[in-house]
Amino acid sequence: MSGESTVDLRVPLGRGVELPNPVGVASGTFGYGFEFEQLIDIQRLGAIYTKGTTPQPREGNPPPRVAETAGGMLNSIGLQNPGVDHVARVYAQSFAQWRVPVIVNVAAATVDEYVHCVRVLDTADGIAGYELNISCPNIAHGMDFGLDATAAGRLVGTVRGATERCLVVKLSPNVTDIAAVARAVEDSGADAVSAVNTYVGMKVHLAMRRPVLPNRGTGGLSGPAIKPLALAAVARVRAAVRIPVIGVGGIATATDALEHFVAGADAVQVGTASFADPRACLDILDGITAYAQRAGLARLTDLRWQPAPLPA
Amino acid sequence: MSGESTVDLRVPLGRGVELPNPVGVASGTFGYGFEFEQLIDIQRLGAIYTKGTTPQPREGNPPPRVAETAGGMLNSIGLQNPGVDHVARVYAQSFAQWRVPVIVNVAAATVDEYVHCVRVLDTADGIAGYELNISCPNIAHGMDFGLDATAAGRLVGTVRGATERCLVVKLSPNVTDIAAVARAVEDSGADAVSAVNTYVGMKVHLAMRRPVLPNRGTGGLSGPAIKPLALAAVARVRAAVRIPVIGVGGIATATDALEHFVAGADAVQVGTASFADPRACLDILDGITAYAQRAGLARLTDLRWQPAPLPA
Amino acid sequence: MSDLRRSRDERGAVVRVEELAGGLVELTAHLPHLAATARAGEFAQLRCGDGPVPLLRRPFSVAWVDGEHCSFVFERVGAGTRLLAAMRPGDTLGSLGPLGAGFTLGDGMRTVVCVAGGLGCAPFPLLARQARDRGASRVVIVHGAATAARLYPAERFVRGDASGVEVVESTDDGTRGHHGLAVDLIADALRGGDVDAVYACGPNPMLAATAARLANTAPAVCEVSLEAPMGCGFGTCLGCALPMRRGDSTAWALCCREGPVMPMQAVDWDALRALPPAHVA
Amino acid sequence: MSDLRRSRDERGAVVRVEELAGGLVELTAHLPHLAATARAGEFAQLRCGDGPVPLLRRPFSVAWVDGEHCSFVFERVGAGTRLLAAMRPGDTLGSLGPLGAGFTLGDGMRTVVCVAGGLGCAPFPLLARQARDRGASRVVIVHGAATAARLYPAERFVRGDASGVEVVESTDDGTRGHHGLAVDLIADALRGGDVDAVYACGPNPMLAATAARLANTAPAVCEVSLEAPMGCGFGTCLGCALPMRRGDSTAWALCCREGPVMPMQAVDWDALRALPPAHVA
Ligand SMILES: Cc1cc2nc3c(=O)[nH]c(=O)nc-3n(C[C@H](O)[C@H](O)[C@H](O)COP(=O)(O)OP(=O)(O)OC[C@H]3O[C@@H](n4cnc5c(N)ncnc54)[C@H](O)[C@@H]3O)c2cc1C
Ligand SMILES: Cc1cc2nc3c(=O)[nH]c(=O)nc-3n(C[C@H](O)[C@H](O)[C@H](O)COP(=O)(O)OP(=O)(O)OC[C@H]3O[C@@H](n4cnc5c(N)ncnc54)[C@H](O)[C@@H]3O)c2cc1C
Ligand SMILES: Cc1cc2nc3c(=O)[nH]c(=O)nc-3n(C[C@H](O)[C@H](O)[C@H](O)COP(=O)(O)O)c2cc1C
Ligand SMILES: Cc1cc2nc3c(=O)[nH]c(=O)nc-3n(C[C@H](O)[C@H](O)[C@H](O)COP(=O)(O)O)c2cc1C
Ligand code: FES
Ligand code: FES
Repeated sequence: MSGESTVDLRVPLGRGVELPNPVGVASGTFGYGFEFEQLIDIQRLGAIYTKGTTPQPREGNPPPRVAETAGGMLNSIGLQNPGVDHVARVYAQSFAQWRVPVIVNVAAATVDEYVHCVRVLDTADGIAGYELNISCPNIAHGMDFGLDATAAGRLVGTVRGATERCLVVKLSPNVTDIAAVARAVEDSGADAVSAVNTYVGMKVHLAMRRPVLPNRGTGGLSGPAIKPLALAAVARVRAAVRIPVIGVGGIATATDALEHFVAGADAVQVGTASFADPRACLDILDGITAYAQRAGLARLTDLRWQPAPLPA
Repeated sequence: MSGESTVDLRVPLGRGVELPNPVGVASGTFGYGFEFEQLIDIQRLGAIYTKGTTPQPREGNPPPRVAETAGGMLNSIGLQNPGVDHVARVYAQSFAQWRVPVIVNVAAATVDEYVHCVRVLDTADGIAGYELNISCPNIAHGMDFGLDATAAGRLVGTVRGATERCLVVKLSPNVTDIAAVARAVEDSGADAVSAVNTYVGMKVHLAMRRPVLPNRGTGGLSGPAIKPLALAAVARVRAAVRIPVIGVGGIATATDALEHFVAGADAVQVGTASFADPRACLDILDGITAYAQRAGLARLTDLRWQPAPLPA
Repeated sequence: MSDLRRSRDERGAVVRVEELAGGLVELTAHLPHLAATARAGEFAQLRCGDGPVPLLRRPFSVAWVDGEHCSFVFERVGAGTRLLAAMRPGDTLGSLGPLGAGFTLGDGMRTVVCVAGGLGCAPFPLLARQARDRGASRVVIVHGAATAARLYPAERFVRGDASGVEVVESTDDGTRGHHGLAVDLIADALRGGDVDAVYACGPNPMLAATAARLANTAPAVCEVSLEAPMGCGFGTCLGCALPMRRGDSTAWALCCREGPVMPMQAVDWDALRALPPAHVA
Repeated sequence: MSDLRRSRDERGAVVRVEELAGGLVELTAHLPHLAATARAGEFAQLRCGDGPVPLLRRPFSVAWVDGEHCSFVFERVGAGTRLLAAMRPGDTLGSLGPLGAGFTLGDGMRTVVCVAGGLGCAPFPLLARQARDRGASRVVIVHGAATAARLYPAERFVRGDASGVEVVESTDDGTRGHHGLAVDLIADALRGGDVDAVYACGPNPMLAATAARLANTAPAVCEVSLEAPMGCGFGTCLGCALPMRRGDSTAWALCCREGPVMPMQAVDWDALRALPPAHVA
């Protein structure tokens, strides 16, 4: 209960990458940091996970691309991004000046494309690691790897052979057995997993008698509505792997973040909450630090729930 | 735009069962109708899907059994019910007096147990059909069949051989490919499918550093939060089968119900909404009827979205 | 088992929101059906806000009835109670009630003793009234709270007509009345020997202690009002299970239909104490 | 591209909520930063309620600035606008702004013409003021609505100082002004030949028609303010794509950063018209 800070916020993520604190910002909700840099002190963050970056530049999907639901939002951005070359050549120069670790979220359609992206990015400084996005619901084949443990394992194994940098794998929750995918990517050399990406959802435009979002009519659901689903997924993944688990989904307050630690997270990402409140990530960092100090925690992972072993 | 009713609300469900209208009430949110009978005119409903009924009486799970989340609720009731014998012997006598069709939701752990339940219930009058619950997240083995298309198909095939009554299969959304399960049960003789049951979720009790709900800490998420997920699931199932699809998930208003019709439903079930507003199901019936009349619809399924065929 | 035919979903105007000391709030609304039918210990499911958050109604004891108006007493513990406390006169309150089984009030009772811990005060203004209406000559209300400011004002227990009602107070910190727990005062209240009923409402540890004190020397009627998180409030969701004794094991009873008022000796106190607190911070 | 360093997340007290005719609402709050920095056509992301529903902020043009106060004009179309309209003086309004690229106001402009359809009136009170501050001698506001009651009151366009501002009205049903569309009045407004800019805001079909009328005889500056559903409002979510012409094809521009004000001839009007309306009933 003393005012002295005894909590150790650092998160070793693997391959020599150590996050200064566990509060990162989720891919696709923070761009490449350049807008937020003008709004808040991004250097205080634990990590920036960039927008999903693809081999070629992408224009993204036709509008509308976002739609609100009860306690959540759907997005179908379609991975609009400037492509891996631009990120390596231009953006990474800024990353190299920053104190905050930047982890580039990489999305692609084939194993070769993932390898290509990582190779290009490996040539640039200022990149702490990669988050392999095998779980994007908004492009064709975006989830192919994320829905199949065997394919995911093969992909990660190959990418592991191509880079020495830290590899985080972003898991899709749209599966029967997220634990199996997590185990497969751990076995193939992933340094950490992040859970979860968005859930496939639909909003209907009644007057038009069709979905609001274009193409297949679906988008990815995020926000407070999915927090209970994400917490269940994190707990399940936690029980399946030994590598760090980065909890993502519905985190808008310090309490939400702490709940992810109870469920089993080693670090967290703040996503949708940054839209309505650009300072949310920093407030969460301050909030969990204060909580840890009040509670006399040595590490935030001390909060972790240890479920009793289940009868088989 | 005339005041005259031209809309045909009836829903042929198969095996001679015709629902008088498409608005039913979801299993586990309406008991066996006896409480609501004291509160509203249940005879106006399209159908009552009863609480999940098991071979033996069940006491249910230890408390707490319900927990609220943003726009949703988690439940872990654990299928508390008086058992199939009591339902067949006692409750069915009331059902037989009612105008509203009663469809008994049946839950069990093995194929033999499902067959047993159906055989016992077949001896009673007043039961229009069965909803096979292969998707309960709150008991051991509750979802085993719902998560595996092959197992689901086999189960439904066997039950189909045991009863002449209408068979609805309640699908689990906690799967990679809900369409595959839907196709499997259609191929095995299901007359209709209902989509969806609850999503596996967790609420955390931060002060106690554990989940709120007992046992594995998880429960089933329902309510407005899941509407976008349910709509996406209904659209996906609709595209996969020809039998009627009963839309369930997050329906609290007539607009919500109409959205399920756009996504592909032939009928709907009102679940969690009945808790905060016992009249919700009747208000929804009145609301969609008025809407259909205003819009000059011959059938509610005229609202259905026909997605353009996707490039393979 | 409560009779749902007595319940009605009604909407009425808020007429008063009173901020009492210590964070207590008393909300009064025009709810004629509830006012005409509620019995002490029964509750209403109140709609808090009109969005999907909070999704479910919240259960509150009917604290007082005055003509066509009903009052509820609560404090801000979460989103629902904060929304209720923020209501202003003229706003519309939705109430489904009365619900549940209230306290057993027999005819011709002599003295009845109420044990009220903290917000467990809520059902007792109405009980004090209705017990006397049924002929009870004396109502002793033993009311404890953490500190003086958090005591429900004694005059609110006895409004209308104070005759025959005694309020005995205790505070954990000794800032008013007995310095200690409300249960300490029970023995005194029972002295005299004409006590026909003990009714208790408050935190589970207090209720368990009350039950323990009364284990041997219990009057005919000994009842506690319990809480459980509720999905519906009317017996359908099966969400509000409470642990009751059945022989040597535990059986579940529905707080909203068999309760919230239960015979003290029927409760499985050990199992109840093991439950997490309903309120999740 | 807008400069986010100018934007601030501030919270201020609501001072006035005015119910105008025809369902229009004007909300005024103490937002000193926004008041000091907003340029006509820029917008603020307003927090509606404080629960998770609505989850996202809502974009509103800054309609007027008076000292440290800003006003917004809107109608109740959904949950967010209903919550805003229900605010009372003293409540706290959260605003992130100014955001986006506003209208281009050059120095030494002579006449500027504003075409305002329905709630497209919102940016023009501030524009009329700022254009004259920048030296424009004449501001003609062509304002159309479905019916007289839904016209934004002409005096609100010219508040502070009416000199040099003319409001010309039209209604679809002929209940006031020209019986027909606002676009019918553009040709008249352009007569005289000293028009340096046309600014338009309103429903997409009206904007498309305005662009078509001006295709040949356009003044130097011809701009429209467009709408798109927004996730963030500051260029991060990439949610607010608008279709712009790029050669023969369509490219996406961000409404919140490259817009909401766009050069009329840069917009891909066919693609825009094909989009579903942003408001989902
Ligand atoms: C029969 C009954 C009568 C009650 N009467 C009163 C009363 O007269 N005065 C009073 O102050 N309180 C009373 N309570 C408790 C009251 O219902 C809770 O304080 C209230 O639900 C909290 O809602 P919230 O949204 O503010 O809190 P939150 O903690 O945010 O609510 C989250 C969820 O937990 C549930 N919950 C939280 N606390 C409790 C609790 N103590 N009991 C049951 N569920 C809870 C809520 O209903 C909700 O579903 C009663 C409870 C029951 C069961
Ligand atoms: C740059 C900009 C400036 C605007 N200025 C004004 C103004 O000054 N006055 C005014 O009345 N309206 C203005 N709008 C439209 C206004 O933002 C919407 O009316 C409002 O968001 C509706 O919110 P709701 O919750 O009431 O409606 P709902 O339909 O329930 O909102 C659901 C979702 O759709 C979005 N949405 C709904 N309608 C629109 C719309 N027309 N444009 C963009 N998103 C929409 C909402 O933001 C929300 O995310 C502006 C829009 C933009 C993009
Ligand atoms: C607008 C938007 C765009 C997103 N883009 C990406 C992306 O490019 N790559 C990715 O891995 N996840 C992406 N996500 C998913 C988020 O990183 C995160 O996993 C998800 O939103 C759940 O967290 P939240 O509930 O905190 O938002 C995106 C989410 C949103 C809302
Ligand atoms: C308290 C509760 C109990 C439920 N019990 C059952 C059940 O016994 N069998 C079943 O198939 N579904 C059960 N369900 C799931 C509902 O029937 C429905 O599929 C789900 O709640 C989604 O619909 P909703 O969002 O409208 O509630 C239950 C849901 C709730 C909330
Ligand atoms: S609260 Fe639903 S059964 Fe008691
Ligand atoms: S609204 Fe997010 S980028 Fe424009």
